[in-house]
Amino acid sequence: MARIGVFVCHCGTNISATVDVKKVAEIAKGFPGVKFTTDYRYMCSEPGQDLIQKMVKEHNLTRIVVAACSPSLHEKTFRTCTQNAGLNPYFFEMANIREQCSWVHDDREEATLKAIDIVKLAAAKVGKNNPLQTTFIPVEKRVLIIGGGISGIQAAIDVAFNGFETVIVEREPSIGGRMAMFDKTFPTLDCAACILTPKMVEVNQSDLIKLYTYSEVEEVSGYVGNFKVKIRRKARLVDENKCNGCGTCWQRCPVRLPSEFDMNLGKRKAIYVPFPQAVPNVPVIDQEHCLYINKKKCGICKKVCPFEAIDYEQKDEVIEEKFGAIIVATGFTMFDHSIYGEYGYGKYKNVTTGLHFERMLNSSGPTGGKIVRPSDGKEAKKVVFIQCVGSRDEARGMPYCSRLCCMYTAKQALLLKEHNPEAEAYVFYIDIRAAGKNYEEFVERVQDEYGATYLRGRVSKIFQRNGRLMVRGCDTLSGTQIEIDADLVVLATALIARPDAIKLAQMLHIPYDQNRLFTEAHPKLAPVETVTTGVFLTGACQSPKDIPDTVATASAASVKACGLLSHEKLPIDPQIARVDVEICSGCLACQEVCPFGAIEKEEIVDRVTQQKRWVAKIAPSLCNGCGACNTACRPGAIDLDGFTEEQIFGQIESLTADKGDER
Amino acid sequence: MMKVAYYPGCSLHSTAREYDISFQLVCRKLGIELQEIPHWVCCGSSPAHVTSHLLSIALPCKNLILAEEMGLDTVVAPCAACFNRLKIAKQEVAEDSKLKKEVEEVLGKPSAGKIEVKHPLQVIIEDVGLKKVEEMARRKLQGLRVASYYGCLLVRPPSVINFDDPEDPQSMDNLVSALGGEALPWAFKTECCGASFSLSETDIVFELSGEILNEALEAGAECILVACPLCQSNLDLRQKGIEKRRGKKFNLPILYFTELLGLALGMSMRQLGLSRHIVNPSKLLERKLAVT
Amino acid sequence: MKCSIASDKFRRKFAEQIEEICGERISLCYQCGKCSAGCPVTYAMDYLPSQITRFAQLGLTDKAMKSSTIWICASCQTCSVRCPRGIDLAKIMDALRILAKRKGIVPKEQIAPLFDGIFLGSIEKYGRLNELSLITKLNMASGRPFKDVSLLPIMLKKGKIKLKPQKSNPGKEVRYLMRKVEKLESK
Amino acid sequence: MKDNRSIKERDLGSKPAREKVKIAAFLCKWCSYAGADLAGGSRKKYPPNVIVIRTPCSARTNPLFVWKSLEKGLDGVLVSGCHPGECHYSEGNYHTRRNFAVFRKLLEYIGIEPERFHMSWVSAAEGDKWAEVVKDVVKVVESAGPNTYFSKKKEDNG
Ligand SMILES: Cc1cc2nc3c(=O)[nH]c(=O)nc-3n(C[C@H](O)[C@H](O)[C@H](O)COP(=O)(O)OP(=O)(O)OC[C@H]3O[C@@H](n4cnc5c(N)ncnc54)[C@H](O)[C@@H]3O)c2cc1C
Ligand SMILES: Cc1cc2nc3c(=O)[nH]c(=O)nc-3n(C[C@H](O)[C@H](O)[C@H](O)COP(=O)(O)OP(=O)(O)OC[C@H]3O[C@@H](n4cnc5c(N)ncnc54)[C@H](O)[C@@H]3O)c2cc1C
Ligand code: SF4
Ligand code: SF4
Ligand code: SF4
Ligand code: SF4
Ligand code: SF4
Ligand code: SF4
Ligand code: SF4
Ligand code: SF4
Repeated sequence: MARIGVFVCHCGTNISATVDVKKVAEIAKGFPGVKFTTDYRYMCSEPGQDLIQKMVKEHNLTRIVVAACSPSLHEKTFRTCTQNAGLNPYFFEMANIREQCSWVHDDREEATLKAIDIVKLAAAKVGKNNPLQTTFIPVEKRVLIIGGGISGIQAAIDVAFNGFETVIVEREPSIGGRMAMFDKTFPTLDCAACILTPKMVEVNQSDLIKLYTYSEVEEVSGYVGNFKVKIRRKARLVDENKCNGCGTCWQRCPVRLPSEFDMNLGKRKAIYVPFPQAVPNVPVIDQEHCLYINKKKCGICKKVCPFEAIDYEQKDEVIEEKFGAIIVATGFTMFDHSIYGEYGYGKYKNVTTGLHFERMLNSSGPTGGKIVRPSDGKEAKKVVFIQCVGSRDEARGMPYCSRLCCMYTAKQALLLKEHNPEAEAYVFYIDIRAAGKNYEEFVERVQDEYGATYLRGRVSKIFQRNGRLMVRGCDTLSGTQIEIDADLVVLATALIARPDAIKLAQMLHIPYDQNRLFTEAHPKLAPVETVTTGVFLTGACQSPKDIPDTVATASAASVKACGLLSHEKLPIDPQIARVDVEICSGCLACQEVCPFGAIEKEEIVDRVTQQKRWVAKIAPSLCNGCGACNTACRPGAIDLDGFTEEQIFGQIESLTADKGDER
Repeated sequence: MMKVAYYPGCSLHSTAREYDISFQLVCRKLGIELQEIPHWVCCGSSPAHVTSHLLSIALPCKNLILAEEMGLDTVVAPCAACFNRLKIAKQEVAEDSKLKKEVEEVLGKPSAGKIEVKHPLQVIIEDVGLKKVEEMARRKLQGLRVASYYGCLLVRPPSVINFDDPEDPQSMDNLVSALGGEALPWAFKTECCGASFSLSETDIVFELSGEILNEALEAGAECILVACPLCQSNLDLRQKGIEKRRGKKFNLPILYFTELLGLALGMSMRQLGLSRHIVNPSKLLERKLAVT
Repeated sequence: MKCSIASDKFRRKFAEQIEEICGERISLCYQCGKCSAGCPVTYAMDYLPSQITRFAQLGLTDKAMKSSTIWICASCQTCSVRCPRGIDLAKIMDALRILAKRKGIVPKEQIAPLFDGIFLGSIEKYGRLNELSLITKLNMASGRPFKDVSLLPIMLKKGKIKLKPQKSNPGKEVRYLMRKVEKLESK
Repeated sequence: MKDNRSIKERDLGSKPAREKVKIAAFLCKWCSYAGADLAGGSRKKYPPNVIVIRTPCSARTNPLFVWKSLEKGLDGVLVSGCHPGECHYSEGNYHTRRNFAVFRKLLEYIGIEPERFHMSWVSAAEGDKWAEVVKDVVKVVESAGPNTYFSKKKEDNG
């Protein structure tokens, strides 16, 4: 039989002013199992904690109840104290008579009665606590980074700097992400390649960073410290070890295709590197369009390669590796504006997006840095930029503001003027959101120094007349409707989650919001963590971010990951579910509801029948102790330590124990 | 044989007789029996909805009840404005129980809920099908360059109408293509023609309809195809005035899609009442289709 | 001219009135101006459609109801189908017209409300529209007796206008119906 | 009238025992419990009739707990968790909603007043809302009066 001690705290007058603490202590003496009660001014103070330890010895107490503040404040304190008193730290319960009693009630008598009930609940529960041991698991000292954009690259460099090994898995043939497509970047206008390329090279040369490009994560199992990850390395048909990137092959390949990297404004070959500074500088063969693969013709690349690097027989390869932590850096994609009939359903060639414009600005891009009309290649002199396309549009787009399109539009208007001072730039905006360091100043410069014309209003219609685009907008500031005939329209389309975001989230057991953006553990205080311990977020996969924000979160995520890896072993909370295999019927209803995939089936030999049968098995390191399985299990085979059925039923009964009295 | 209730609306009995005539002829040919709703009343059009919301719902509802009392499950309304008002009334009553109660109080009858409201275009595209139309056609439109003009009320609001696209509708264009004509892509298919301002704010009609005629001409149209008597009247009746104000000749016949369909099905201009148009289409049609 | 903004309570009441009539919430509008950008008749309006919602939001009810905008609006719904907040502005225009008529602040120079009245008068009488009487009455009432007269001969010739009104029997029923609507609404 | 307090407890006060309902509330520790803490931190006042039982997640709250509470004579039960889509365990509260949708029907079926069972979604940031929820729930349960469903049954049977 448990011997319970109850310690009622005054918290100065925070509790004692409203709750008669002495009365509470007195009445608690009569609760089942309670052998000692007292009240004290400040339980969490050193003398208060000493008091507990002393009384445990003096009265042979085996369980402790502290009636004081919220467990979120001091549960940990008193667990440690309980442990120091020589008891199992889980032989302790807290009765919250401050936040949920003395602070919210005025009537002293009512508050005291309620406090008594609260202590009664805790006493009823603590007697049935199981001794729990914190367990430790070893840590695999490697980090997986999914996505090789600027966020993945920065994270890899930071993790490597801390001395840990990392692997970048990038879906495309080269790392670099969106940033590699740009010419210059706001607000400082440094050339994107100049600041990105050195980082890409650093990644390539680091001994601690392994690059799996043209690869994808296929399956993730395990848990923090011990993730097991299956990675598909798609067949490049080019041997990475032999190729030295001389380019002979793609110069000679006869197949010309639109280049995705160039937003279809330029061409690539069937064997190609997406852009000249690609890392690794090894081409891939586009199997869908290669003549040899499809018709067994051609085969030129193999013939001309001086290093015999071409291997048409290469197959996809799936490898499995172990990691201690995972950083998700999969970035974003662009909203498809072709849903807007009023903007021509994507039919007008000269209605382009910000990314098209970036490629045109780029001097190594498809137009050699000239701003042209895609319809006829003629120089575009009058350019209309439209902001917020697909953003801030609850009706048909995304409800949120994409955060950086105001800035990249300003940048593009500026660069247009720099490329061609004769050109005219018109920007339709609703609000200018330029809250970063030097951002407002930048936008001002674009208007003042570069003479871009800003018009406040959303555009309602774009249509074609005599080969020119007619843009029908409005300037609400002057109260006039405005029609502009333009050579080129550039839509600042919303940044949105990638189409496969949900698949990845499910693989990693991380939540996502209604916009399919990955959700951080806490928006302010844990912005790069997820609720799945060991999985971190960086960059635009979490919300639209510009490069400064992306790099900052990359460094933050790598600090968090390295922090985990710096431990030899990690503790796990023992308040988790456990299965009684005697009772388990093997229905696996529990498996269906577990949000963490912590339940697997296991074959056992039945004790009675000696037959083999299936039962549920819980992986302690994956279980987060939510208790969903517990509720789902009909035979009652699962229980949750710290919140067992017996404890909760006991609590309920304690609340009504004296009910018979009045009859 | 398909049997539907017919709600002609005020215009088809007056300014748009030829729409009435051609629609009825085409239906007969395609095996659709039209039964005019006995004692139907005006739908209230825009004067009702800018005066009293309840009235603007009650008037169409009255007609829906009359149609349902005929024991038919579909009512067809060729005027886009009537079609729009009937559909809106049906939906609003279905979604708003308070309104429904009020309407029933006014009408002294339970409101109709089952009957489906369709526009003739919908009947041709969805019920008859372009394939059948194509098979039955006896004349090809021989590359006649047609700008299809839908107006605003036929496809808006999409949540209520639920037919074709609100910005770039295609049903008439598909019909034209199926009949061998050239359906011109252009951007003013659903721009407003001035609609109900024909008599009150005629200047607005001159301006808006003028833009539409101009855009159609620029797109290379030889004629404009319409599916609404208000559109037709604004573009046809006011065309001379627009020409004068703009100092530009359009000479664009404004045809109902039922007329063009009738011609393709082998009917004559006289049968279809084409002489009633202000901008005379006979020269164009004689030249292009060799019809009389 | 300086305007003082109406009190919070007043504004809320006005917004509720509009919502009551047409089910639309003016507070949703964030003044992006897309409605005004696409409206085909802004050139003839004194204020942009988006300015009308702004007046309504600020409780500047007179400014909204006395504007020519609400009478010039052609109910084409271009604004409604494109609004990023899903606001059916055409319906709000209706609501403002209804409120203005109720309050009796219809500007004299506006012909559209005259037209509405005569139109409804016609269907009250005949159950259906009589175009000829509509045209003549409107011309008289708006002081433009000879407007469109030149079109009459050709319209008669082409059978576009009938001299005799088309009459449907339930003309009486429409009268009865309109009376009931009036009674219900005055409650 | 029935009073849910023990004799010993009632001795405490001089006030006459008045009709008072007692309600058990099952709160998930991440959201609603933290929301209730916040209500305390900001000194929001609400009636004392609700006694909180802390759970890891609303999904842990087995409908049987509610059943037991009512059977044992508590006058009302409240289950509260994170808002849909914000569950700490990503989807626990969806299970909760599903479980209790069925359970509510069952209560109705056997004739327990629907006023006795409540669900709410209160986030860690919604201290005010927690206070409001308690006020509302207490009011509604009070309208149903003391829970005599099971005690009557017992009397009927013996
Ligand atoms: C038009 C435009 C102009 C811009 N201009 C500027 C500017 O001037 N200054 C500025 O600061 N910011 C600018 N930005 C913002 C900038 O693009 C982003 O801040 C940055 O690209 C975010 O980097 P990221 O690594 O998070 O995402 P990304 O760049 O999208 O990189 C993600 C990478 O992950 C890979 N990936 C995705 N899914 C998977 C998967 N499942 N498995 C493996 N790999 C995957 C992708 O292939 C990609 O390489 C601009 C954005 C746009 C759209
Ligand atoms: C009115 C207002 C409301 C806000 N509301 C929100 C909100 O709702 N949500 C939100 O996310 N953000 C909010 N913020 C922003 C928030 O305050 C900041 O993000 C945050 O405080 C920044 O934290 P910090 O540690 O960088 O700086 P600080 O909070 O300023 O802390 C800096 C500390 O350094 C100490 N210090 C300074 N110099 C020295 C020195 N030389 N030696 C030793 N110590 C030094 C200071 O005493 C201080 O304690 C708000 C800001 C304001 C002004
Ligand atoms: S234990 Fe909690 S209630 Fe007691 S003194 Fe410390 S903070 Fe206050
Ligand atoms: S495959 Fe061969 S030819 Fe092509 S780049 Fe590599 S080494 Fe050069
Ligand atoms: S074999 Fe394929 S990739 Fe190689 S050169 Fe020919 S078409 Fe190009
Ligand atoms: S950042 Fe600017 S352009 Fe982009 S959605 Fe926000 S307000 Fe619109
Ligand atoms: S739900 Fe219960 S009985 Fe079914 S498999 Fe899980 S633990 Fe076993
Ligand atoms: S307690 Fe929650 S996390 Fe643990 S096994 Fe059960 S359902 Fe999964
Ligand atoms: S389009 Fe909609 S949100 Fe924008 S100003 Fe007009 S009514 Fe307001
Ligand atoms: S409905 Fe009225 S306000 Fe809206 S676009 Fe048409 S005319 Fe303009």
